[in-house]
Amino acid sequence: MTTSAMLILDILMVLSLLSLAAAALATSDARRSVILFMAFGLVLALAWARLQAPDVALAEAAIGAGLSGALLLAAVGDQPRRALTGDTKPVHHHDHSNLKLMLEWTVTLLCIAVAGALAWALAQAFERAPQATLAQAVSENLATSGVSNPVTAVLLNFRAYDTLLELAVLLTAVLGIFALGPARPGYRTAGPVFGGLVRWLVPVLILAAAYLLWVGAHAPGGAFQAGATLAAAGVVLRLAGQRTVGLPQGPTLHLVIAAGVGTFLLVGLSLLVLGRPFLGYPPAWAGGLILLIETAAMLAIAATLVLAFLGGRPQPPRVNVTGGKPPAALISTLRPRSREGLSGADVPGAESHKHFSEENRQC
Amino acid sequence: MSELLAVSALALILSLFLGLLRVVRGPGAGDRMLAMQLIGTTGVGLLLLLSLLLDQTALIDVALILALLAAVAAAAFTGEELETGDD
Amino acid sequence: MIEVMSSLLIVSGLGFYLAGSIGLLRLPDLYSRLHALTKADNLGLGLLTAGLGLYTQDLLIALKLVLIWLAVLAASAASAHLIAQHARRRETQS
Amino acid sequence: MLTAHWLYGITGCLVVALGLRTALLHALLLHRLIGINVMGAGVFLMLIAVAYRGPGVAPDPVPHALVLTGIVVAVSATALALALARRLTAEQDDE
Repeated sequence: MTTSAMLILDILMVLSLLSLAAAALATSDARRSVILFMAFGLVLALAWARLQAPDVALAEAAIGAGLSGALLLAAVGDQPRRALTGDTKPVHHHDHSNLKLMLEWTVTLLCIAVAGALAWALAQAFERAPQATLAQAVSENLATSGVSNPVTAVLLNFRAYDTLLELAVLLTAVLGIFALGPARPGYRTAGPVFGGLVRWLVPVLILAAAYLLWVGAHAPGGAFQAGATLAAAGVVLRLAGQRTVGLPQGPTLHLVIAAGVGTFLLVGLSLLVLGRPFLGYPPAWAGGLILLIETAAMLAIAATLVLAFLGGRPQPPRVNVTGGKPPAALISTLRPRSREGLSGADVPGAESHKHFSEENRQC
Repeated sequence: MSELLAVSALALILSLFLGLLRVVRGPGAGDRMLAMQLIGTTGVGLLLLLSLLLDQTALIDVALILALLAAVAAAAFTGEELETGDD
Repeated sequence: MIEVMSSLLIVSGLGFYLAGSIGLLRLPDLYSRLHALTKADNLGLGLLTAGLGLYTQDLLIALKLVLIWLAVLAASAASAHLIAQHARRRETQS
Repeated sequence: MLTAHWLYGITGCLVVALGLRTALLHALLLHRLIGINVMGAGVFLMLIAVAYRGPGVAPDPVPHALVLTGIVVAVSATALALALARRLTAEQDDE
């Protein structure tokens, strides 16, 4: 009874995943596509839970079902008509319909071939999975790792190199976003209902982030999930019309962004000086060192994701009572700023729009 | 009792599937987002059931995060961005 | 006895869930769907968490379940309002 | 239950194909980005399916860790791509 119920549940879940992916990709309306993608992320989080991957489910619930949707929705709202519809490939021309059809078929066949190859690889993996030596190695060495959650042990001890490099990737992404120009203009000040929501949601999100960071040592959770949850608090503040969303300004912000990689490297190099291998924690210290690194990583990840939502270098809050400037002014300041690269967040002459009580305006 | 939990989980995913139909059908973005709220709450229920069924207490934490982030998604959908040419 | 109670609570919760989903599908427009969703859905989760809390007999887990229910209650009330307001604003504009 | 990992694994393969097709063919940048993200999700499904060992057995934590980092990297890469797209539009509008 239980097993057949689970089988039907699995089939329904797989069907929803496939149909949501197909629906999200089939529509040409950007907003619809994003909402369907968010639904896809939500069902994906349920699938991770079903496949006994609660760590991944936590990250997906925070990112797939929430943050990446917010990111994409902001991009859709950006410039409704032109922004993401501007580039047209030859594929799109009508006079080449024959060529287009041929190309479409070729690509479709290619994709089917890719799916076939992946299925073959999957079969190979399933054949060898039961004698996976890595899983054994993890469970054998878990006692010396300083934590009892095997996923955290892999991320921050056994494969700490990977995580260090991943944090470097995040740092690179945020530097790239910084180099591309100033942040989006921001949001209207929240109305009473939204304000009420923000008033309890933000503290609860921050608490949940702290909880996930702490619990990650012995149960599903950790720096990534905590960082994403903390970032959600920043995103909500931003949506409610706050400009700085609690991020520090200037050099402190740079310090926070680099905190993950920095702490990781510092710990690794100190161990090297003490005669241990790079990031080879002494078992007695491992728990403490992992918590230290995770705390720094959480802050860096949260700052990175919030900055990703801002979509550029945050503007110092400067009062400009005369109201904003025409769009040309904003765009023309894009260029010189980007050449300055990463010389600091306190760029002089940054145009800032301070908006007062925009609540009643229609857009 | 575990049979009841399994059948309940099945009922919930059916309910979720119905909600997904509304997400796919629309017609407006608001309708889709409303349906997203419903499948979010259904997902929370399903995670709670699965946590007992699979004996994984951590899934309760996942349910909490999902519940909180559903509100973030709704806020992201309704937040009115200031356009550059707005003022 | 407790098991029977919790089973009853869980099953009635499921009833509300299904009612909410069917309402979402069958009701004609966004505003009436709002109605079906917010009431049935929250009640559904409430009964479900009550049933599961009784079933686990673990105070800490039961507390967490109550917390989740409260969070969903507050969040879905606010987000339903926001979505309806958003839709209405779009309507009055065009 | 030996079928669950096959079910999700094959779904992963199909999802990769769907995402890849859109990433290659679609005319709009946002859709291509979503296609790439869907493709990533398909790969994650395959990895988690390989890690799954059936009910009551602890799954392999290594693919879980891989997917966890993958999710975070995917979202930050998407953010970078969106920032690039925004800048691109601003440049085009300027001309």
